[in-house]
Amino acid sequence: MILNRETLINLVLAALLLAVPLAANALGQPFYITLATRIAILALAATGLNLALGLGGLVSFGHAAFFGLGGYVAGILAAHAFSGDPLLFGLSGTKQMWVIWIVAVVLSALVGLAIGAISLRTSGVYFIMITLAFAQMVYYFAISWPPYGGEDGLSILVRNQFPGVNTMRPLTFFLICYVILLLGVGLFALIRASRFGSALQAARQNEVRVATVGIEPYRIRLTGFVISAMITGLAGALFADLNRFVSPSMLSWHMSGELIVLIILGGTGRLFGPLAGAALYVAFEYALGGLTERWQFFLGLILLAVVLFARGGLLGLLAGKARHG
Amino acid sequence: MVEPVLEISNLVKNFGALRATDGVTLDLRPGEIHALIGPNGAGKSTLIHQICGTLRQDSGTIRFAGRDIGAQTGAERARLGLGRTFQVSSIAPEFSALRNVMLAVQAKQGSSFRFFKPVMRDRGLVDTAMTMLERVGLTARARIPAAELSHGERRQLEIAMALALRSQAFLLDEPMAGMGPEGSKSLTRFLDTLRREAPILLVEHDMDAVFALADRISVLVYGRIIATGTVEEIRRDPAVRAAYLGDHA
Amino acid sequence: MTVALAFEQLLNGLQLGVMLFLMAAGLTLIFGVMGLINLAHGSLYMVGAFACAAVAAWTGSFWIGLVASLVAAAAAGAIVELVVIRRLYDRNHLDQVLATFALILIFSEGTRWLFGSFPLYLDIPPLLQGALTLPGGTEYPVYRLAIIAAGAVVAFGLHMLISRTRLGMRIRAGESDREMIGALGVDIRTLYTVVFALGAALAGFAGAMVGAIQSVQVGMGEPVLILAFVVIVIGGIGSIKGALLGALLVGVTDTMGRFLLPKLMVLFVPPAQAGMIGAAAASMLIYIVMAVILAVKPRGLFPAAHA
Amino acid sequence: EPLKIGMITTLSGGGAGLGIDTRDGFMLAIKNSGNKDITVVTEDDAQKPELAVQIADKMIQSDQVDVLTGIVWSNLLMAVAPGAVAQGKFYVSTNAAPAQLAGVNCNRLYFNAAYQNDNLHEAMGEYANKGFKKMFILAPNYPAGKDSLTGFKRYYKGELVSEVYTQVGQTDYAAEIAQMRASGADGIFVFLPGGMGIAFMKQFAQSGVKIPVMGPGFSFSQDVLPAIGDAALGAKASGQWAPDFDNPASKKFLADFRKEYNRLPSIYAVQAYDAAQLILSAASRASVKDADAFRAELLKADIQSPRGKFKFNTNQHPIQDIYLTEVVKQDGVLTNKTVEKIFADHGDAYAKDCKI
Amino acid sequence: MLLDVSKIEAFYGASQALFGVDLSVAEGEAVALMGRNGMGKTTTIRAICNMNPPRIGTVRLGGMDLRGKRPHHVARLGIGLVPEGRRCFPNLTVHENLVAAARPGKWTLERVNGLFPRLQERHAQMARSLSGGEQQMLAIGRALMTNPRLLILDEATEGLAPVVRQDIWKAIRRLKADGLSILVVDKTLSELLPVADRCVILENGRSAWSGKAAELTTELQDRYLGV
Ligand SMILES: Nc1ncnc2c1ncn2[C@@H]1O[C@H](COP(=O)(O)OP(=O)(O)OP(=O)(O)O)[C@@H](O)[C@H]1O
Ligand SMILES: Nc1ncnc2c1ncn2[C@@H]1O[C@H](COP(=O)(O)OP(=O)(O)OP(=O)(O)O)[C@@H](O)[C@H]1O
Ligand SMILES: [Mg+2]
Ligand SMILES: [Mg+2]
Repeated sequence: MILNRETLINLVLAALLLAVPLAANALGQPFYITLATRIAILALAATGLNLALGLGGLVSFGHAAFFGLGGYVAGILAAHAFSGDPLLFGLSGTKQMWVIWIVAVVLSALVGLAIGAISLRTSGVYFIMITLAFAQMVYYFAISWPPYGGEDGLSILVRNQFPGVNTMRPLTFFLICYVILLLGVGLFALIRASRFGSALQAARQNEVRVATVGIEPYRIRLTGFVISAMITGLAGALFADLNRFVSPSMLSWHMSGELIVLIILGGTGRLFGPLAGAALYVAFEYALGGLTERWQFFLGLILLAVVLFARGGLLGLLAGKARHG
Repeated sequence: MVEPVLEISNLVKNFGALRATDGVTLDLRPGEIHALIGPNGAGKSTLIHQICGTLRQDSGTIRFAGRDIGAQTGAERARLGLGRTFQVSSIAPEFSALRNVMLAVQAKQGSSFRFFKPVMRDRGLVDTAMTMLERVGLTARARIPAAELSHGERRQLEIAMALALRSQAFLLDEPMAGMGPEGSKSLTRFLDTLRREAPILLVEHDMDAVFALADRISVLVYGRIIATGTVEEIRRDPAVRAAYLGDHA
Repeated sequence: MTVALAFEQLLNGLQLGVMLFLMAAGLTLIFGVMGLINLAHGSLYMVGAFACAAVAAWTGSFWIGLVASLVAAAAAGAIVELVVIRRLYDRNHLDQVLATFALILIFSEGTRWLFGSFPLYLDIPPLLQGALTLPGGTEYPVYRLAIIAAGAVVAFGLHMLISRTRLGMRIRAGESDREMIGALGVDIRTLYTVVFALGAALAGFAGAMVGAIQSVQVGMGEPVLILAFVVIVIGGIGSIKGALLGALLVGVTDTMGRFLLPKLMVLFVPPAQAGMIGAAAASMLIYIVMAVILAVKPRGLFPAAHA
Repeated sequence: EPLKIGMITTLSGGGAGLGIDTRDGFMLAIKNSGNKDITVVTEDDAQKPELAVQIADKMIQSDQVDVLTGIVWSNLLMAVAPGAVAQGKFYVSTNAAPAQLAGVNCNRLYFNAAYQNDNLHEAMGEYANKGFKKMFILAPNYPAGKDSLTGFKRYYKGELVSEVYTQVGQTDYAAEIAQMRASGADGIFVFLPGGMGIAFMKQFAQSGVKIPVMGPGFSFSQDVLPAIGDAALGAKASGQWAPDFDNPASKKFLADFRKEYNRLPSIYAVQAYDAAQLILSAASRASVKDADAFRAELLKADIQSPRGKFKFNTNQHPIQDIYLTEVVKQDGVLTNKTVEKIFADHGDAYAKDCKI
Repeated sequence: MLLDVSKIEAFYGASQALFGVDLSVAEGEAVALMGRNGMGKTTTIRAICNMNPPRIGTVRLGGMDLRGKRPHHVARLGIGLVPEGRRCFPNLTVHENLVAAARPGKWTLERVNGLFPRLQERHAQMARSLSGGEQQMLAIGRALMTNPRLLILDEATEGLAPVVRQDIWKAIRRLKADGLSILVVDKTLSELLPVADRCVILENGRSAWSGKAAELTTELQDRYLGV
């Protein structure tokens, strides 16, 4: 296969994301590992959303619900494991990441199924708003529900464990996140090229056409939405472990908005769009935040410049228009 | 008499006070091209929409391939073998012509819930789609995004998609519209061969094509069929001349 | 609980509804009719409030401040349209999301840069101070009645503008096919700048009016943004009537929810928790209502005939 | 001996006023000390917990700070403090003081220089016992709001006619005000921080309801008073400090602050000023590298606080006097006047749970 | 010459669609623009209206160079466009579609309604729900309401019933007799040729032939149009 430009850029991005923490580790600058981990996790969350939004055209303004759900799964299971109090049905909490991941993914799928089943009756802006409505319900619930900290959130005192490694080491945890990100992106790539992906993308472009060839757009979209929720939920669990803390702000509409922004910034529907977007956003947030207290002003200007002058986001700028074979 | 493939009886559709189809009864027999003509706004497209399930009829029945499909969704009817084209082309604009057709092929071949195998590496899918494009003469344009196709080419693409569904019946809503004289002629020839595959309900204002192709013609005026008959009968029918043909005959 | 109190709460709900409509009015124009996703609506609202507060403090007159709020917001709107939005009409909706998200950051920090980090003082004008005794004996603040009046006037004016004037037709036509309306000889570019500025001015007007009874501070536009979208979407995009009714529904639901749900919860849980649980339910209520409405009527309560 | 302090506070968005007063009060003390060994790095958390965590990580791992401080909000503090102390850093809180960190989850490296969240509400509860038979109490529906009403109820002995929780970020209070009017209460206690309080007070003033309003000090502090305007006149509040305090430290602080920043300081500035004084005093006598020694010096609280008396409880939270203040207008400027002392040497209810 | 197009070249993004088109329409003249599918007829029209401004070459209307003028300006100079695919405003009623961009002149609502009584019957209906033919009538009526000097019809009879087409051709003849200049694209030669004074044929984005309608022999038709 010939390397086209986008593939090349993608490889460079993936390599960079790996190289920076390795270098930081060697130089004894663990903070940059943390930063890279954050990028990887946000990119994973956005990759999930990208499946719904980029491929399916389902602009979910409520993906923070899944992100936060994943986060709370990690937080709550860990808290119960710590305190020893049993959870529902006498089950106990756990500090094993992989168990947490499975629970987060399954719960996200279920919640995604419920939200999607109702939301997908609407379309366009109505869809944006109904997904927002669901996320807001979860948000307000979390804020005012005392057992798990309400607005104060929930601390995970010690990062959850993964068999055979020490997750408290920043580099180890980064590598876990990095591998999961690559798996997520790989899944995205497979799905995009598959029959299901074709149908999903076609449903975005022309719903009537899809129905006319005999494919139910609703089912395709619902499936896409659920898969998307699962990936974002998993990212949420990782995010909680990164911060060792989970709070309703993971569920807020700002978070949903930020995920959307990451995608557009990187390039909607592009394989590595979320990663490019997350890297750019986090890097600017970090760099500007250190420079000036007016950093949000300049962040705004930069985002604006990207929309106005880089059509199709960062990848659009670097790799040109997306092709659909 | 052979069993009709498609049988519509007493189909009624109201838009508020407007009765767009007013008790239409019509059938489509194997191997035939049944033309449906009528003035603008007579309800032809509305009728097609109801048959395909894009619109739900208020009353009346639609039988297709021996069963009542009046309650099924559009997608289900398509899977049963109703292939259609739209009066205004309806395609997935970002996909290439090829992937548009592949979408139809994959729908025909079975489930769209396959998540891992890349479609472009699926020879069966690609080759079948290419065959369809070849049949409508779009081979050279296969890799062009559908948005960049000219008007006429999009119409051909739609037909290729209907073909790919291996439909039991074709419902074509003004396929000639926007085709140049040459295009119309070749499409006419093409439809003439297509009828061997499945019967066609043809809505068309291009009378040259209709007269050349139709086995039977029904004339819809204000939501009602006012006449059904052979080309000659219809050409001679004074009511049809007044309502529709004018001095074209 | 007395009947009089329940009645007063209903009135409060309606009043909140009209206030929400006023806050959503500019967005109805920009988003509902022009079809532009403008996340910076809340920022324009904030600009109006700040302009009013600053000018009122400087001149001592709320009314001059109010005029200033219109001018400042309209100017901000026009600049935003000319510099940013204009380039995005033929783009994906998502680009509008990103651009206007960026504008929120710029506006918020820009405002803080200009006015500092502390909330500003803005009081209602002496003319509208005090309370009025309504039939039935309830006292009701005059200013709130003034907001109701302003909301009603804006609703009526917008409705006429959109559905009865050629300008309205052209805006709607531009929404569905900008190129075509241009090809028919309408200078849609300038028209859209003007309409955007008008929408911005309405946002600014609401900011000044409502700001006088709230806190004039950076970030004040954010809750407004979400509520305004909720209101418009519940009502049905593109319809002024829908937006108004949507706003009233949200206002009454929210007020009555806040008022009644804690009382209702007492029946099920100990009173100490009833307040909290009731309040939690109340804060979720409008979103629940919205989700139910959209699930049943996917295009809102009153889908605009022309949307 | 060099000492590096990381200040994470809110410098942008709606809550920026609090963060700016925090920073300014803190830096004033640093500047006054003339201590050149101390460096302070400041960053904006934009009031987002995740961002605060990121900055804390950066300050600890990259900037190698020794002490963290500055967070205004409880939920951000809960995100940052446990992790920071787990990594062996001191945290000195300038404001936020959630119950958890005062009680079971207290930590040797965590100090609070402000108060415990409940303190001011407790004081109002105590004050309300005198002359208010029926109280209407109200707070937003989130942990700080619940703590507030819990604190109030801990001391208030009269009848509660109503206990209302509002939505976080609510801007319209017509419904609640109507309930107040109808409740028959003779006093109202509200805890509505920031913009919520401003909106409430303005709307309350217009409603024509004449029941006296009281609240915790920061509801009528200098950052919000100008925005509320005359609607705040007469409101009673509780505080550990008011600008009219008649002690040399307070006078100096007030004069220095006004000279430096040309405005009146709020309570946040005082708290941060004291936090800085505490760190300075400890740093002048012990090395921060020797955590035990540094901690011991901090615990001595050997500073001249504008608040007057100030010492640490066993849970490393303040024991201090709490006063009743009233909003008055002086020379055309709204400010708080001290009325009386409510509590002397007041600690908090959670210290007993703290096992250090 | 009312309209004078010389050597224009136009692009869609990077891909060139016109490679040098020459065309002119005199005052009161009806010119047919012809060519197979995809040869550039629509693109030429878009270029004239500056909806897709030519990168090279000039377009003059009544002697005025249209370079750099925005489409609405071009329209106000007197071009009325009936675009390919109708493009009625779906969210406006029939009546609103007609009056939204109307400019004063001979053509009034009454006259248009007289020309297409069907539109009068449907005046309060949303254009989205009109039948295809009704939309076509609406698009023509809408262009006429701007009272143009030059009417451009891109496949204006597509999808119309024979009786209506005859009406429309009749109307076009009448418009021409009124002195209106017309540039028309249509595929039905039998109807087009009697109306057209001159024909211009495009092939692969170039003007390949132009001349009097009568000179368009069957060989030429076969060569360029595939009839
Ligand atoms: N959704 C709708 N609401 C109201 N009226 C409608 C709707 N859809 C169609 N109509 C009306 O129903 C009538 C029939 O429309 P239809 O599109 O079926 O006509 P048609 O026979 O296909 O005409 P044409 O040949 O011009 O395409 C028209 O008068 C049209 O205006
Ligand atoms: N939006 C577009 N983007 C890219 N290429 C385009 C676009 N529209 C048209 N083209 C190309 O430009 C060429 C000329 O197209 P045009 O639409 O002008 O042809 P036409 O003569 O009007 O054809 P028809 O008779 O089918 O309408 C075609 O090759 C077409 O593929
Ligand atoms: Mg039709
Ligand atoms: Mg064309």
